[in-house]
Amino acid sequence: MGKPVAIIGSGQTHHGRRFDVTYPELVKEAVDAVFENTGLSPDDIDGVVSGTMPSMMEGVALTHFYFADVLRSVGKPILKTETCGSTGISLAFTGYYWVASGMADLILVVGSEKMNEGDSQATMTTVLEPFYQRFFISGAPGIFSMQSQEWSVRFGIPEDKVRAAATRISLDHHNDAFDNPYAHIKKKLTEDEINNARIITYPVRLWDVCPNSDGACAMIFASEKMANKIGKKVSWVKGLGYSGEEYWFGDSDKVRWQCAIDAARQAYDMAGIKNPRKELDVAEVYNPFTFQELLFYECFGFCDFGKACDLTLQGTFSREGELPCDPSGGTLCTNPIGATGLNRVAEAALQVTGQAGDHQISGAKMALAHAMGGVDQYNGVMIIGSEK
Amino acid sequence: MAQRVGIVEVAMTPGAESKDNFLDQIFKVSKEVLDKAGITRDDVGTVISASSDVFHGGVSCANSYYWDAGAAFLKNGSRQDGESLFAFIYAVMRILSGSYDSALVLGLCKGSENPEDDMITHFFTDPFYQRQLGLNETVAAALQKREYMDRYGITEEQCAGVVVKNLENALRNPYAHIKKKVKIDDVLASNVVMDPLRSMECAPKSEGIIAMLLAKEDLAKKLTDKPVWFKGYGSSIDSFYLGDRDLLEGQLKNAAKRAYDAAGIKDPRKEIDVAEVCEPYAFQEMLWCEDLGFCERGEGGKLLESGATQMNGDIPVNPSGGVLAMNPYVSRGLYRLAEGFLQVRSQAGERQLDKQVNTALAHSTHGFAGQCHAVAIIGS
Amino acid sequence: MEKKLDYMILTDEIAIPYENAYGPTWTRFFKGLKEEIIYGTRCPKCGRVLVPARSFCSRCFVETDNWVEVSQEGALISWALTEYEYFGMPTKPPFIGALIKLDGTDTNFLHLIGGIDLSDPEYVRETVKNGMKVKAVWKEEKEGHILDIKYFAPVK
Amino acid sequence: MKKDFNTLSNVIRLPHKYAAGPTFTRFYNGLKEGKIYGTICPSCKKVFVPARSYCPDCLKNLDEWVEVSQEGEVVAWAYSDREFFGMPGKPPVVIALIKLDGTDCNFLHLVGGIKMENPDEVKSVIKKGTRVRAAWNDEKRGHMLDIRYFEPVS
Repeated sequence: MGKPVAIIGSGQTHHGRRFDVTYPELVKEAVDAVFENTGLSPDDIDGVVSGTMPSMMEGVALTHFYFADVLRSVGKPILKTETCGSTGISLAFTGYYWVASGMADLILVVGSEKMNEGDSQATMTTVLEPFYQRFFISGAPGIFSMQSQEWSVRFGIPEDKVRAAATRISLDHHNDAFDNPYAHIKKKLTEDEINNARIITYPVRLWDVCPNSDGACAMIFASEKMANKIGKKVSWVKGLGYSGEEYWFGDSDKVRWQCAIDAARQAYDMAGIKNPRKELDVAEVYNPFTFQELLFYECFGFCDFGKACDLTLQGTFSREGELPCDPSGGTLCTNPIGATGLNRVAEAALQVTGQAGDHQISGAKMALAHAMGGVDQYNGVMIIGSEK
Repeated sequence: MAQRVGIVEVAMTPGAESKDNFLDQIFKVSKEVLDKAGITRDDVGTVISASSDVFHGGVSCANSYYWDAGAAFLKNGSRQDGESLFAFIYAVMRILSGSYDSALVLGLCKGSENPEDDMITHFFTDPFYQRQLGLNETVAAALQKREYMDRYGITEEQCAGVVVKNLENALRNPYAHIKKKVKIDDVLASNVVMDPLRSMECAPKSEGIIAMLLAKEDLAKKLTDKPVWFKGYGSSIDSFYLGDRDLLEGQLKNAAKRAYDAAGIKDPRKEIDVAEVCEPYAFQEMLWCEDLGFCERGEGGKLLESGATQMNGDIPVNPSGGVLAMNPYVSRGLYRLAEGFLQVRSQAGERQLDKQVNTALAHSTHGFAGQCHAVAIIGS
Repeated sequence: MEKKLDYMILTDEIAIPYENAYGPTWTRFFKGLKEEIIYGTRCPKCGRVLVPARSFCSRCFVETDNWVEVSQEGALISWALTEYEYFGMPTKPPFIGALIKLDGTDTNFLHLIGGIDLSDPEYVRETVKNGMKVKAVWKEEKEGHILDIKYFAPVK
Repeated sequence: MKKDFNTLSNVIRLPHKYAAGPTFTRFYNGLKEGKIYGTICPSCKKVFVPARSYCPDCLKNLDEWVEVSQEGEVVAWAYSDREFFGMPGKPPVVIALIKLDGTDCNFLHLVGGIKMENPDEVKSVIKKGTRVRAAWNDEKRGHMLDIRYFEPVS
């Protein structure tokens, strides 16, 4: 394996409808924050990785041009990573490999999205080619609805139990978001409000769905040498895994979802994790939809297939549970797509260094970060630990 | 010490419009490179592609579209946006990290499905300022050329000379898109697109689907008796607003220095045997040659006139015909690298240089007037 | 609470025209639809029948040039009822997007479920069940388009 | 573009709402009043136009505003007499980089107010260093083209 790679720190913007700043100014907030939080200077940085989701969501293509100045990248090497919804975690991967290859000591990684400047579902429709799939999938909710519907029927989980578990997740995360200073949607909800909310694509209802957020996240990855030199409490990349499937939605099984299973397995193998529910202290699962979070618990081996609803209702994955998931409120409350996966990594790093503030899981030493993308097509998992 | 990274094989499409659909082309090229190397899809470690949504037939998150056509089913992969040399270096990083033994690198751009590049590059602008003034890459290049002529006395004839040289070379390249013998007068008589740029000084819009297989040293040696080794890489990016930059003192010098340092090159003119330079606008080849250290600042025109950059010169530039003969926007960096690879392997057919080629340079640029540059050095 | 801001917002609509090549594979598939035929291709290695027809098997990574006419009936694998509308939506709600395993094929075909009243979600939920048999219903006027099949309707 | 084989027309339409934020809002408001605003970097003291919230060199936040000169000289220019996508107005057009007096970057805008039909004639009037001055539209809406163009100072 490559050289050890440390995470020095992160910077997140406040998320929301950020019509108070231009897109580059939003990115600058995250970049300024990571330098402030780490005490490093842009001059220290060897290279920059930039990324957003589909270029045209905000009407500007190849955004690394637009952001060159605010990324502090002028005169530096740059890479531009873009993998749809999983862009954020793919950015972290790029930062990791750049350092692990020995070609750099300090890499700045920045993900961003200003979704409110565009129309996310209109953009997402263009992810589907115009010959075949575009006509049948109503943006992201359509895909996820089919997936969760197939999942619950396959395992014979009664509809009201699935609804109850999804509601529990929605309730928990919307509460969790109050403790995350960067979160977008902070709302006190009742079970009734969630259960009876407007249908988006049946069975997905309004509070099962993530918002459109504007925000950015910046992180700094470092070689061991540099981490030692900086001498602060850092976290370490312990494992990573990523896998992708066919573009045609009907070609692979989205219930026993191989690319999600594989991504987690690769990361666990590298990190030496045998029993994830025991060995992980916290997981930042990419959960744009409540139902999908349940499915990920199973694909990631947090529990057996068909059991996620039971365990969720028992509180296994709540803040005080055995394996707290998304104590930040997760993607469900904050979703600036190109930054979302990186937010997961940043949150995992905050947890294992004890810097997560009001949503700190006490004593967390090993955390999982995850993101998903494409037409239910690929998953990326990163394991972050407190020790090298 | 980590193992070296070698290029094992390459497969690519010609630049002219194909009747195949995009996915079928991607499958064919990916399959071809694996077949050439004598391996199957199962043997591929990781797949890194380069594409760009706006250059991708109107399909966003383009990597979703071709994930499986590009041999990546249930593989760990990623995508670089806009520049295929980014994908190359990212694949090199993954191998150097020790995580993978081999990597498939893809550069994907089916120009025939896209509107004119100028329409697409117009969307590189910010909506508040430069977009309202109609900026696109051709406008930016025209401004750059004007400054180049004003400051260093570069002539229209010299610019046309680049076109004549490169299109002459392209006649011997089966992959080239534009195949036409032209004279200086033809170029000077071609219609003005954006004064001072004439149409023949501007690159066409081409298809270019290219796959390159990389492997770590021991595997590369097993898969081919002629691996070509990765020696060095550098990239650099400039400020966004055109008016904040000196258009003639860009970032290529920085990028080249990084690549030369990594490859241990002290005197590029002497040590590099062939250079493939990305020149979507003819004058840029001369300007970039200066930045690459083949001559002094302002001497690019004289370098061309000296014949040094001809096929039989001491520093041949663009034996493939370059981007003027074939311009698949996102893929063009990998096409430059592929030509360098074929030259080092003595497999460049009719356009093979007479001399022994040990070290090749591949350059690529994207963005207004060369906002971003990347340089890769490979050798035997 | 969102603060009321006095800053300007610039509105704009972008339209970029692309022309996508059908190539021989889509051309033949859509020609089939014009004739009320749904084509798949069989992988010579794993033997799976892939629909819609395509030129390669992404798993075995070999060419699939064995074209087969597939059944127009199959079983419903999964579905989603779409109730919301957004800018540029190609199919107007309400509609049911669905995965259908056509008899004798090995992938799920993505299309619409129709022929039932979609106005009441509860009724839809009672009526549309995974595993139920559905059958292609064709348009009168066919133009070589994926929607030449109007939808798949439950088989009584 | 007619082709000799089948293609499917695929027009991507996307709506956008771009947030101008305080800086561009103030700059556009300046244009409405016939003023061109820049901002000054507290660190390198450079004057940037259009006004912006950060210095591209030092990345310092910029909040010192200055009304800049409406005169300057041409640095580089490009001429087109054919229509192209995104073109400001109708051809012929001259797009130019202009160094406004007292500023430290080049301002991208148009040059006009001269006979434009014949490129050679344009060349005889517009050169590197030609002095130009902003000419404004009567109706201003807070847009770059409130300045109609920069015209040679006679």
